[in-house]
Amino acid sequence: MTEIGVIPSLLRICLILVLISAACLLTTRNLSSLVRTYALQSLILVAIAILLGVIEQKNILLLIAGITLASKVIGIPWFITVIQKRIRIQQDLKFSYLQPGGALVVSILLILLVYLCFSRVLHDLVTQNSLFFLGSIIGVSLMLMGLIAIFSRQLAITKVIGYLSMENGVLLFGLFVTELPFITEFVIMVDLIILVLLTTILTVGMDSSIDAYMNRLKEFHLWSEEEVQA
Amino acid sequence: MIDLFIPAVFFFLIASAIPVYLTGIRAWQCCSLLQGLAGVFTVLASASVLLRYTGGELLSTSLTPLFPVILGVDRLTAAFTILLGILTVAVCCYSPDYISRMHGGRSRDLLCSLIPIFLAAMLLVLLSRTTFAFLLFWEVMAISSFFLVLIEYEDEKTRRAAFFYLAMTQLSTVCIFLAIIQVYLATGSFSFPAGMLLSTLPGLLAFLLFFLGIAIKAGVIPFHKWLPYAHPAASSPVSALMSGMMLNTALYMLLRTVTGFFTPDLSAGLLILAFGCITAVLGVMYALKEDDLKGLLAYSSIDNTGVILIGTGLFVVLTATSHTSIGTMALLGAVFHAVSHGLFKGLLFLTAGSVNQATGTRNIDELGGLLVRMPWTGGLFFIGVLAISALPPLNGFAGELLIYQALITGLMQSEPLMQVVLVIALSLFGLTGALTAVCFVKAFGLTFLALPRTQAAKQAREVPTLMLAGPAILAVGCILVGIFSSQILGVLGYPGYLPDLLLISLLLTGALGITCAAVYTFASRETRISITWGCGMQDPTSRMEYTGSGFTEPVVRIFAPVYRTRISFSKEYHDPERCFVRTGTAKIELMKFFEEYLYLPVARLIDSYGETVSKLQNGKVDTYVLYVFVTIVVLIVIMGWLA
Amino acid sequence: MSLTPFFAGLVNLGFVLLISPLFMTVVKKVKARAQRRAGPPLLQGYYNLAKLFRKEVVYSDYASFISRIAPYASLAILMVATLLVPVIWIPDAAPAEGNIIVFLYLLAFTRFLLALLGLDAGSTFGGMGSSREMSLSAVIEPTTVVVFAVMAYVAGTLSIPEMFRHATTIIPGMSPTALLLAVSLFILIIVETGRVPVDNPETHLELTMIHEGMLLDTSGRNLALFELSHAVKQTLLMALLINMLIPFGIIQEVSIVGLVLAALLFLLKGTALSVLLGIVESSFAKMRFFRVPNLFMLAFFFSALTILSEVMI
Amino acid sequence: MTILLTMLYPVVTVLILLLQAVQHSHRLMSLLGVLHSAATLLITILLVVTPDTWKGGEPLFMIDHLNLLLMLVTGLIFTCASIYAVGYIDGLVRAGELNRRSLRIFYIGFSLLLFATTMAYFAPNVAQYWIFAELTTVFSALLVAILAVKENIDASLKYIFVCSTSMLFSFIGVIFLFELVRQKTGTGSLDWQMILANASTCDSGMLGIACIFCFIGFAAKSGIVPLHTWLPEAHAKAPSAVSAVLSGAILNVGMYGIIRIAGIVHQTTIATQISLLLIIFGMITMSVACFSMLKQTGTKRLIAFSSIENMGFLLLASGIGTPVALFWMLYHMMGHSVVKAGLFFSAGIIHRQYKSHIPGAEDEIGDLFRMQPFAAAAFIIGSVAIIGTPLFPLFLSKFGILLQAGNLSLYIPLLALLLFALAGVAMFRFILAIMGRTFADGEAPVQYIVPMWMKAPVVFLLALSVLMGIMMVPGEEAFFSAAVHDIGIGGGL
Repeated sequence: MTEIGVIPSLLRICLILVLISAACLLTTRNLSSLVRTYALQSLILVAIAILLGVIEQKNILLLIAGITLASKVIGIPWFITVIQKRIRIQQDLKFSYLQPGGALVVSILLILLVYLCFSRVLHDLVTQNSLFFLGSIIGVSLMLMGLIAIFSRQLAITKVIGYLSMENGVLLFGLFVTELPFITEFVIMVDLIILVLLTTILTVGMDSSIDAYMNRLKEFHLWSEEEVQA
Repeated sequence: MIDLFIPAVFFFLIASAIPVYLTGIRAWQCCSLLQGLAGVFTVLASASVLLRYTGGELLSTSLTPLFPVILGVDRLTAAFTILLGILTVAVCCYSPDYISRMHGGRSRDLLCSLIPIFLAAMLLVLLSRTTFAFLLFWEVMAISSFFLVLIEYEDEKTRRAAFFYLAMTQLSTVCIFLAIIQVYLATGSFSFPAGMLLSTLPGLLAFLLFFLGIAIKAGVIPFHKWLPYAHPAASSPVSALMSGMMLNTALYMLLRTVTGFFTPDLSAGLLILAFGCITAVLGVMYALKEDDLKGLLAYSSIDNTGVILIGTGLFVVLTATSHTSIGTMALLGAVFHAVSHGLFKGLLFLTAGSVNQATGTRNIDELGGLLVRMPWTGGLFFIGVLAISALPPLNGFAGELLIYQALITGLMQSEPLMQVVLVIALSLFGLTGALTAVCFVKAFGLTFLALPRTQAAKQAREVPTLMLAGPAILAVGCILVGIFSSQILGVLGYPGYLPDLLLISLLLTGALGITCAAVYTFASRETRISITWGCGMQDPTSRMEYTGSGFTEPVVRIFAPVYRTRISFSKEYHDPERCFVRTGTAKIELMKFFEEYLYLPVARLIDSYGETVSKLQNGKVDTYVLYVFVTIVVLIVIMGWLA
Repeated sequence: MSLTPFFAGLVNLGFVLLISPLFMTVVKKVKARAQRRAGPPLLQGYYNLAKLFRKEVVYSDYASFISRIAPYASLAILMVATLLVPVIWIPDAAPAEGNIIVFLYLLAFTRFLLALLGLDAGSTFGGMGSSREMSLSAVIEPTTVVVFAVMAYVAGTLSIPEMFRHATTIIPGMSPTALLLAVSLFILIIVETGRVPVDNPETHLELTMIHEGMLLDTSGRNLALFELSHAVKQTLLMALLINMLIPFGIIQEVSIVGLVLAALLFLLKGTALSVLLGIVESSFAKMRFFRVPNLFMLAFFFSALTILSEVMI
Repeated sequence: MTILLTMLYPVVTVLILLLQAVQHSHRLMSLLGVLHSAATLLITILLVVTPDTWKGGEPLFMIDHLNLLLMLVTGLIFTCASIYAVGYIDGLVRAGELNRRSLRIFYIGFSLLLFATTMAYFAPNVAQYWIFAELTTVFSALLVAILAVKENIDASLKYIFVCSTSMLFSFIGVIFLFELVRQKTGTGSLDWQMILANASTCDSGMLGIACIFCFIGFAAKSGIVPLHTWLPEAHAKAPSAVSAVLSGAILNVGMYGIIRIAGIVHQTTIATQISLLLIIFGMITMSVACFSMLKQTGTKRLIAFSSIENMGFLLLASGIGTPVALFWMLYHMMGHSVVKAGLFFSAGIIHRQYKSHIPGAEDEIGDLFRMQPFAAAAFIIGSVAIIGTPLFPLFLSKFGILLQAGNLSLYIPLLALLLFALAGVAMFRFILAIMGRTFADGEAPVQYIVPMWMKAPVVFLLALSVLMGIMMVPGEEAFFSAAVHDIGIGGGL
């Protein structure tokens, strides 16, 4: 990979921006802003894809950028806003295990940890400061932050978005390994199916979140009194 | 003649298949018939092996390429298979009528089909010549006996007994499995090892694990607690087989480990001897306090296991200190006692089963006066009681006499330190013998003699003849084996070990004849029937008779530290100065030492672990994803640390 | 098989049956003398037996075959036991190799039958008698076994005739083993025959009678048989003590003169021992039932001490 | 000839999917399901019987002894499950638990699940395997949630979240593998054989990362302890035809991945550390599963935990890594799937009989032997088989594996045996508890007549397991050792 002064530094900026967007995902409470940050994150991803395509003159990367733009920046956010209107819930206030502040501290530590471990293991790659090494660290830490988002937020929708940001992490890592295009396509397609399945279950089965559904069910429970006391 | 074993096994399997399709008394009878045939085959085959000094390899197949299953027989196996054959014939005469009088619908067919499987498994355990085959049939025996105990599953006590039994057999299988792994690693093959040294670590480990596994199954004291629950819970033919034969298969394996697998080692011998003495004494003491007839018999099986262990331990100690001739006498004593124990214990359990069916209860304090109402069962029980209390002409005495002689001659010829050990063993052995006599005077006296204590005992009727034929076979076996014991040993190639009991029994009958004739001719012949002399009491009722606990109260009082009896009494007084007692209660309860201090704490510990671990699964999505997160972080750290 | 063992057995049996009631009455006479009363004539034992044999037997209405068979069986067993213990003449081929353990278990057999008889009548006293008898026998058993083991150890063999033959060869000096053996055997006789410190043979008081309790319901010829077997048992145990420690006079080769002489000598020694027994009975009070095991511990200590002394010294 | 066979399979699947989409009579849909799984089983048997045809290697499918073996088991379990489903789903619909609308979704999902599993096994490269493994998660989650009751949706959500998040991490592992092969041969490729060939020479650090990340995903798929939490809930709440398939076939997909990875790792220097890791995970899984079995009150949850325990034991065997251990590991996988499916079917019958009307409450089982003698007997025989008593296959494999474990150190067999004993005790503690309970004469539920469709597979599976336990078909042993050779361990017996 040849060193062209401005593009790699631009690339590094985009990677940092991705991490920032992941941090925002962890902290925002309002649902619509959550969806917007996710769309933003996908947009940065598209930018990275284009930059990489320019660096390595591989038009396949541009194709990937287009597909991600279509699906992740426009398609999925639109779909989620539609679902959100049906459920009519705006706020996701409750957190379990990790408050937003705690989540951020943990994610910083995680990034450091991932860097340390990967540098110990891939010591020869570090010296050439190859993009692959950088991509792997950012990708893995993005996934871990997505995982934190899943288990620290109680609303099912936020969990789904956490899952999608994890998926973005994989996509990011995939981009850096250029000869792997068609497989990432498959991955995108699989995740789209999962997303659709997930959200349909959500809208049919319950509206806001799993626990909310439980206690709503309890108030006007007809036949089993003892469950109401429990 | 040897190859009659394999058809016997097939007959067992066919017999077990019949009750699955047919049902009702017809099925049970022809199933028992086949079983009896298989038993006869086994007896013939093992007799031929015993007489011709030649064992031989029967059948060699392999379940999978790696695990050979070789069956073979030699004279030690033949001694135990002949016992198995006789017990099978006796049980199959006894069980059809017994099962038909039992309540419980289809479970009776299941019982009838499981008994032959249990017998076949035991036969194959005795015949197996590779460690894998032994473990395979050992587990089949364990599982089939578990289901046999579980036949009357409606009763809560049976279920708890079966569960306790399963837990202990699983533990025993773990020990035996580990021992076999150890042996495989040491020798590299599945055939029985020969002469492993106990000085090397694998040898010592293998021996200890074998001994532990067998101790659990044979009911050696610290591990015995399942036996007094499991054996009475099973139906009588099953408990006769379990007590008579299953304990012996475990002890057979101990004998094989001691004679074949390992070179005799002094410390191992002392270990076995110590366990034997403790089991013998404590076994009979716990038997004394039991009021349930079958519970009493179960504890006395533990006591007899202890006696056989003393014999085996003696053999190892004496051969280790190079007194091989006395050693073989001790070994003969152990084998002879094991076989005779199988006979008379089977007899006692079968007759106890008839008593249980005739009166509906097993509690000694609710029986009494059955000898007059059930003369045949009473007579057979009497022969069993004579045999188990080791009274001269019968087979119990021959076994114990061999062990006594080995102990005393060993005492004469060994060096001082060993003499102290042998004296202690001798005195404990004597104590066990006497306490067994007390226990079985109580068992026979209070169940069969004097006045019936309850209405049920009053209306007891004699059981049908077939239910007498089974125990009768065993009784005849006991008598013949006892009287011709020294001849049998002579024929087997060990003359002169036993005094000639045949001559003594002839003299006994002769003396009896002379006394009866003399008294008949010279003394008066009038007899008169009237009420018992009660120092002037008018009509003595059954409430004035001695009860079970009353009979053994002196022994319980003398050996109080062993029983840890807790005597508690409370008094309320009329007046503040506490002079006139208004009411009060006094209670003697025997504390179940092993259960409360060994088994329950362990069970509670495992339960609490189960509790904490199952909290892991608390049903919330977030926690599950948190587990995923934590594992991934840990793995990344490990990966980093690995490189 | 020459006739000597058969002939020796007959002589032995006849002699023991003849003299055993005598020893019983000697003991009664000595106790009476100690209480300054005349005491029964020496042949009182035989008169009692004769009277009882002529009386009718009364059975309880729910007694089983045990009550009918037990008396004959117990005497038969003891007659076989006498064959094992040569009293006056040790034949070269003993009838049943006189194994000491067989002898021990024959005694146990009689006790077993007696206990069952006690229970058979269904009376409280019979129950109490057999319960106490069996408990005491259970506690004394280890001691008896060790005493017999000591005898075997000293003589180097298990068969009783060989023991007596060995005893005749060594000079009966006052060696510690002989002394200790004598004391333990003496305690054994007291316990087995139910003498005072352990059990009171004469009384009919429920609390004190153990051996009598079991026989409470027997009468007529059954009671006679039991009395006779009780006497034979005592004689056999005394013979063990006598022939083990003071064996002179016992003959090895058969001759009429020798037999008569040996018989007289044994009669003398037996009476001396019975007198000693009587003196011991009258000088002790009956022990409380639950303190009797301590006495047995003493006997056990003596017998264990004999082995240690034999080994150490 | 194999090209014909392998092409035939996708065509058959598409045909059946179309037919099922258009059908609306329930009986026809279920028969089509049976037809589809029977066709798969038939094709696999044909392939097994004619080994020389597929030796040459295929463009679209990679066929070798290992995945044929697993396909055999999967085909068998799916056929039995679809036959069982004919009766079971009928009962569900009649009981009103499953509305007619979602019936079609169920059958299509069922066939798609079978198709995805087959493609996962025959996948020539890792990515394709990963994608189809991910698809099996999706379809089985759909089947779990089919009853549209709150707990089922809850369970399937947990299933999706736990599994797919971990599978994403294994995709990272796949990317690392791709990078590895690219460094070695210039053009990266993800074929199993290619990776296996180059594994010995490439940089061990990178391979370490790749394997650990892959292990995370596949461990979640096969219920290894820290990631097992979805398994008891999904199996307990799913209809028992589905939970039998889940336990019998889908867990093996995850274990197949782990075996392949273990084979690759075995060539390199870090094999000892990774196998130590596998053994530790295996031990933790077995202990957690056994101890939590002690406190179970639901039949299906108990059986689910016993699956986790057996998966832990398989992991332990793969950790040991000697050819004999792997031989018996494959044998254990087959035995376990067969017995577990039979166990789940009988538990399903018991569940149909004692379904409690309060949602979420355990079903109160009483008078078991009077009302459902067949199911009770099958359940007891199944549980006897699952804890590894002789005359059943699990005893042989338990014996074989623990003998090899003895070489490493005696503590492993000691702990494993104690845990197996504990599992046996827990299993029978549960059985004895339900055996004892009886209903007051009034409120015993109405007797559920078990249709023939549901009994046949149970009898067939238990008979097959006894047959497997007693003797081995002549060619079987050679086939197994060839499969072990394909994994890359080599050496055979």
